[in-house]
Amino acid sequence: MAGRKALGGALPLLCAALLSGCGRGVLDPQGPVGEGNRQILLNSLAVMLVIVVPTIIGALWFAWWFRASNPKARYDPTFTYSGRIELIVWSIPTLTILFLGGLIYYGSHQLDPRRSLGPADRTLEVQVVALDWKWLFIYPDRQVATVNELRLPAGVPVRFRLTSASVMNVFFVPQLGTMIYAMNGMESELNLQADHVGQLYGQGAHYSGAGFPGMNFTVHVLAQDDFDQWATRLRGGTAVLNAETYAELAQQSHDVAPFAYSQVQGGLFDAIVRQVLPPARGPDSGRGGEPEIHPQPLDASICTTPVDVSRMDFDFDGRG
Amino acid sequence: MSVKDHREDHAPDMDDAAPGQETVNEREPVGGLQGYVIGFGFAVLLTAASFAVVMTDLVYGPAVVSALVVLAIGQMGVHLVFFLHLTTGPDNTNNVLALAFGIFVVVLVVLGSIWIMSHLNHAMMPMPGMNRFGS
Amino acid sequence: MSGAAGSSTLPSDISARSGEHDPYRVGRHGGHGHGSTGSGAVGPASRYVTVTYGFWIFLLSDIIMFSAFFAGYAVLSGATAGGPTGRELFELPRVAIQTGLLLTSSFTCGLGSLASHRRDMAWTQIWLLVTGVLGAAFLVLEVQEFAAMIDEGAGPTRSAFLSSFFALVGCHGLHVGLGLLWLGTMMAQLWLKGFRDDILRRLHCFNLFWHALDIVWVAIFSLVYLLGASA
Amino acid sequence: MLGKLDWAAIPFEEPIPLIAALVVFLGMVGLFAWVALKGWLPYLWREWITSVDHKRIGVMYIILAMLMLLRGFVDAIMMRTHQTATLFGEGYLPPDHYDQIFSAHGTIMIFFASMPFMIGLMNFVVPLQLGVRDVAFPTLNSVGFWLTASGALLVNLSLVIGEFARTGWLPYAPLSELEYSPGVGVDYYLWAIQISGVGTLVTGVNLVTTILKMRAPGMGYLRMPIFCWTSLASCMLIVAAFPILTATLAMLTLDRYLGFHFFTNTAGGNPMMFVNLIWAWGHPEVYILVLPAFGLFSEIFSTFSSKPLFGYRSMVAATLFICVVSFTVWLHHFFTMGAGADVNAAFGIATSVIAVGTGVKIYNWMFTMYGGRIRFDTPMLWALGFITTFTVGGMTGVLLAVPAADFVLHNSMFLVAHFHNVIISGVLFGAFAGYTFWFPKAFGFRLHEGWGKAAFWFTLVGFILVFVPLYVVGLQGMTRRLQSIPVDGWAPSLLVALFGVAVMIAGAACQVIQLFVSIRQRDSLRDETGDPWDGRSLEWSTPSPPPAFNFARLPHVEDEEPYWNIKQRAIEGQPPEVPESYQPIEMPKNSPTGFVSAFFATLIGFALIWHIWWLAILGMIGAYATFVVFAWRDEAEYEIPASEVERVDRERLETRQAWYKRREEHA
Ligand code: HEA
Ligand code: HEA
Ligand code: CUA
Ligand SMILES: [Cu+2]
Repeated sequence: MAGRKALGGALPLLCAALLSGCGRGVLDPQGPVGEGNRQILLNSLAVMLVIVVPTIIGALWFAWWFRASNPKARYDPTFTYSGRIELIVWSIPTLTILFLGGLIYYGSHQLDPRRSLGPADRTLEVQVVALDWKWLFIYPDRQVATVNELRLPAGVPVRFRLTSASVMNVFFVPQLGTMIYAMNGMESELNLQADHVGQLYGQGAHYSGAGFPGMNFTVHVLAQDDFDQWATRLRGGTAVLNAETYAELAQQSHDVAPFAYSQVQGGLFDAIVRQVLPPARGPDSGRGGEPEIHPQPLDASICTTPVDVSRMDFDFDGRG
Repeated sequence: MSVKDHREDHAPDMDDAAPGQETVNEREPVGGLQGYVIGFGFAVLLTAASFAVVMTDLVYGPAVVSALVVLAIGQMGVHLVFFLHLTTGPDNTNNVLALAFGIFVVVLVVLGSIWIMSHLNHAMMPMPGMNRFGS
Repeated sequence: MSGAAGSSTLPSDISARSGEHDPYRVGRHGGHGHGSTGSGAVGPASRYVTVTYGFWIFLLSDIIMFSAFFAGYAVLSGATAGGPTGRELFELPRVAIQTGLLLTSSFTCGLGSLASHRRDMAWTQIWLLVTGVLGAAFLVLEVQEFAAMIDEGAGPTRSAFLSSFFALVGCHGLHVGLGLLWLGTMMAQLWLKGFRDDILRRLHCFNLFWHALDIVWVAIFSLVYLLGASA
Repeated sequence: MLGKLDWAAIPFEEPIPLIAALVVFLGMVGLFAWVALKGWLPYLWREWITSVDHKRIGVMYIILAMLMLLRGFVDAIMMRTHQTATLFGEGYLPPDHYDQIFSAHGTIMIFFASMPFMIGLMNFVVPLQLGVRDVAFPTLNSVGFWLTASGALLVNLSLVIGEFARTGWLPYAPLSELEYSPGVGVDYYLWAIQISGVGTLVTGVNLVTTILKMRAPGMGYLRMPIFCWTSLASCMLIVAAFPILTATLAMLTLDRYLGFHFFTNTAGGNPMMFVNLIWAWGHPEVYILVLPAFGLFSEIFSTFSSKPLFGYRSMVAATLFICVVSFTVWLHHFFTMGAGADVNAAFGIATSVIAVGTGVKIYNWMFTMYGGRIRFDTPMLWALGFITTFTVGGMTGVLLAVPAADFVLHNSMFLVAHFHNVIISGVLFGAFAGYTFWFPKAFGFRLHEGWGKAAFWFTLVGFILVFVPLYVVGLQGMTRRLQSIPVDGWAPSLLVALFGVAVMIAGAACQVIQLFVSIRQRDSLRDETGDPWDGRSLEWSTPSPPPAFNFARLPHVEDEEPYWNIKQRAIEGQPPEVPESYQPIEMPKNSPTGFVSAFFATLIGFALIWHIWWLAILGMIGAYATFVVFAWRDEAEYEIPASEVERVDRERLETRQAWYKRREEHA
């Protein structure tokens, strides 16, 4: 009984929580991908609620009506099988799942992260590196980079190429929709678009170690002009991201405040993906002492393309 | 016989063969020594065939894989039938069912992993020709 | 063999003595075993069937474990990281000898089981010994192969391909090794205690184990060595 | 000499776990001293530790599970309070510690609370329901239990000596590789899970064999109680899935100990392979947990509705359907890794197909109640709480199975809410329902109803209050495993959840109080008939607690509900036949094998974690010696004389007769 009263008290609070939440999450998308996600989510939910709600009510009602103390309920212990009921009971969920199957099939094709959202020449490429414990965003066209802060032009399709310097992580801006894993030595692709100018919350969505909760960033969605201006202004600065500064950046650090690089060595991202720049190291020791074996450092000769890391531009025979 | 294990003392299980139990069904054509000899013969032949497929040029190159897979499956079958005495008789149903479930899981795990991983690798491995994950 | 109580071949005579003391048989309906296995009409199965069936289930799970290692190998076999490939490393003659050894040991293991059915202590021990020696020879060859590869710098730490190769083949080798330990223990026990029911059951389980290892080896030599050497 | 072990291994700078562990340790020493002073040690050794009786082992499994449940709950309370505290400041758990807590919570709850609880119930009930005297391999059963306990011991030891994994309950590579987790935390995880995994596998083999090969005469497959069916399915999944876990963790171990490159970033290793393999086990695992619960809820719905289970064959089919299909869905845990649209769609559809089998079960339970005469004792309350809330959790599961929706929900608190929603209502409620339902069978007296009902209501309400807000905050974009909260907008939900945890604490307290109260009032709660709930299957035909041999003679089974029909006939004035003579019964002898092998397993595990190689070798020699000693023994069984069997059975028949008389007069 005490429980029921508590429930009554909590409901308004819950509603309040829900309402205040609409402002930021995946139910308030700011781009076409997120809208697609939301629509599919709500459609599936609605279809299922249609059978789940009656099921719950039915279960409670049966239990209540057939209580032992109800003289009106007819006790019929021989009612243990009915071909008709079995047929219905197998077919209702089956039909629902058939419909959901359609949603699943088309949804996963339409919203495939690798599907581009516009013509290639109108698409902005952003390279994303998950580091311990911050995000690096490289804008290859502009040769600039930011840390823990992402700037995007509104209404422009963006093609993210993602990798990680060390452990796995997931790149996720809830209001833009679809997230994707970023992994060392690999490159994943994600196409998103932000429709309106504003600020969005972005984060790492896969636990990556002690500094993980600090791996969030603000997405500044700017008008195209503002974006261009920002990039041009940034080019005037002095901070350079090259193999050496990258090695420094890749050291573990917590709660890094946003900052930017005015110049980025060409091909840096590919060098990370191809492990020309070796994976970032983890901690030297943990409780229980230092490791007795060390994974072999990557032998440069393993690569079929020798690369001179000190040169300004990484040079690859054709991007993979 | 010093151990007291009276659970042994009972009439035979008519409908139940232990896995690998020999001479369960007296009408079974091969059993005992004969069965082992025949099985051994088959196994040697199939093994030899597998090695021959690889060490000679008799089989069209790209088809070597399928030849090997077929020969391996055949040989496993030989082992199951002649060494492990697995039959389809009713007394063996339970043993065969268990095996079928096992094979089902093995196939799912191996083929499923290959399918999933080939897609993941294809999607994410950079640099064709530079092998991190094969050519 | 139905009803052939007292016939001289085993396992019928493991299970063919009169049933007065058996607790699980109390109250059993005569023997009207209609239907197929385990329909349950006749009550709990004999100890012999129960034990070997349990072991059979264990073997299946062991094979599933191997399948995970196979999956690992299948996925990583191309990841040579610039190191040597299977084609460069695998020596088919050695593999052929290993296969011959293991296959023959499976055969002699079967002969041992036939001898035990005859309650023939000498031949049972001889065949088990031969099985063990063949198995040990197999292991020696495998250890030699591993040692040679590690010497050449093609050890398991060289590349993911080699890691998965060593783990898969090594896991099989480990099973063979444990099988030998088991075999030795059992031979000693058989020698000292004679053809006791529980020992006969274990002997039978060992047979299953050894044949199953042979089956796993078939997959290894075909899909790892032969395929690797031909690819 | 001591490998990596030195004083630095003890976390002096982290007082919370140290003090907690110290208290637990002192408590254990105190308990041990008390038991020793009372002179109960020989009794414990003889009757419990070396016991191979499936009922005793089942009870010990459940005691272990309850202790671990409390440990896991304490972790959960710390997580929820700390997370909420970070809304206002730093919180009280530094990342190193917080990250160990969620990893330990998940690991303990899954492997050392839920698994032992379910396995304990199966162990206790299945042979009784099958009408036989023990499981197929009694000594192995004891080994299985003690190995599980050994794993639990190692996990808890990590509190004080060293650290636990900081990788989540599934140690995704490369975070779990030596490069990124150089401490011993992951090693504790690996060896604890491997050791207890062997125990679980052994139990799975044991129960599959028991169910398929050892049933009372006449009990054909389609006469098996449904709980036996779901146990069979669950154990088949154990047998088929746990080896994959063993192999996967072995690969990670090779990486960490010998420098292999399965899942490393370098030298061609592929971390995605770890994710793939671990979920090939991990998904079946959740059905391993929930299938036995489905079975026992079926028994409860039918018993408390005084009706046979509706659509028994359909239920059997649905169980096997879930069992098989659960092996084809594992990719749904990594839709967002990028395998592409076709793979995602295939696995998404396969996943949602499981909803069909589960839905069939839900509807059959509903129609079991339809036309029934329902009694609302505590087990039935848990069952009703289950059927309503599980449906919601299942529905959100299907939502996650839609790849396009999972793209925004993966790793979010929505996911956390989903799986607690199904696990708590399915597995935890199932565990509590089974515990209340079969407690009188195990101990001869019932649990106190009032406290039980209070526990139910508090737990149910608290559960809703904790996890509904987590769904909400998940939709707001909050991700899991956050040691601090970066977004203020999430605060309201988290505060509600905190309040919910307080309600859940009240529920757990009621549960503990219930146990104490029931023990004190055991005389008035005594179950004299052995059949406190008017049951239907064979376990209720034995006295409570059942004698070591369960059945004086194995029952003849003629239909699906053997005991119910005996009762009906008896009430109609047709008394069950009384055997004229009894025969001596042979039962398996006690054996310390399980305890001793677990002792060596713990030694080996500890030695490997700390790289104390000589100790590991010593442990292995000990384990081999144990095996040989066990194999060498000449006497495997002892005999219970016919007179004793007769005495026990006559007593049982008399109380039954009296009860039938009373019923007859009522009717
Ligand atoms: C069986 C599984 C199980 C169970 C029962 C629970 C139960 C609970 N869990 Fe757990 N949880 C997991 C499995 C489980 N969890 C897993 C796998 C994870 C993921 C870990 C990871 O991230 O890697 C997780 C993670 C997880 C998180 C971390 C979320 C994040 O990532 O941020 C949180 C946070 O609040 C949480 C909370 C809770 C709470 C409040 C309960 C409560 O419902 C607990 C209630 C408990 C009780 C009510 C039991 C009380 C005990 C008794 C009644 C004993 C009776 C004893 C006697 C009678 C003597 N869980
Ligand atoms: C006991 C445990 C349990 C159970 C029973 C389930 C049941 C289900 N789970 Fe859950 N799941 C977990 C435990 C469980 N899960 C855990 C622990 C995780 C996370 C682990 C981690 O990441 O740490 C997880 C994660 C998880 C994911 C991964 C999400 C992600 O990581 O992004 C998915 C995705 O598909 C999923 C789906 C499902 C589905 C479809 C079911 C279905 O079986 C549900 C079926 C039931 C119903 C649908 C309700 C009843 C049906 C009807 C009333 C019929 C009509 C209804 C319909 C037709 C819809 N689960
Ligand atoms: Cu790797 Cu170039
Ligand atoms: Cu799953």
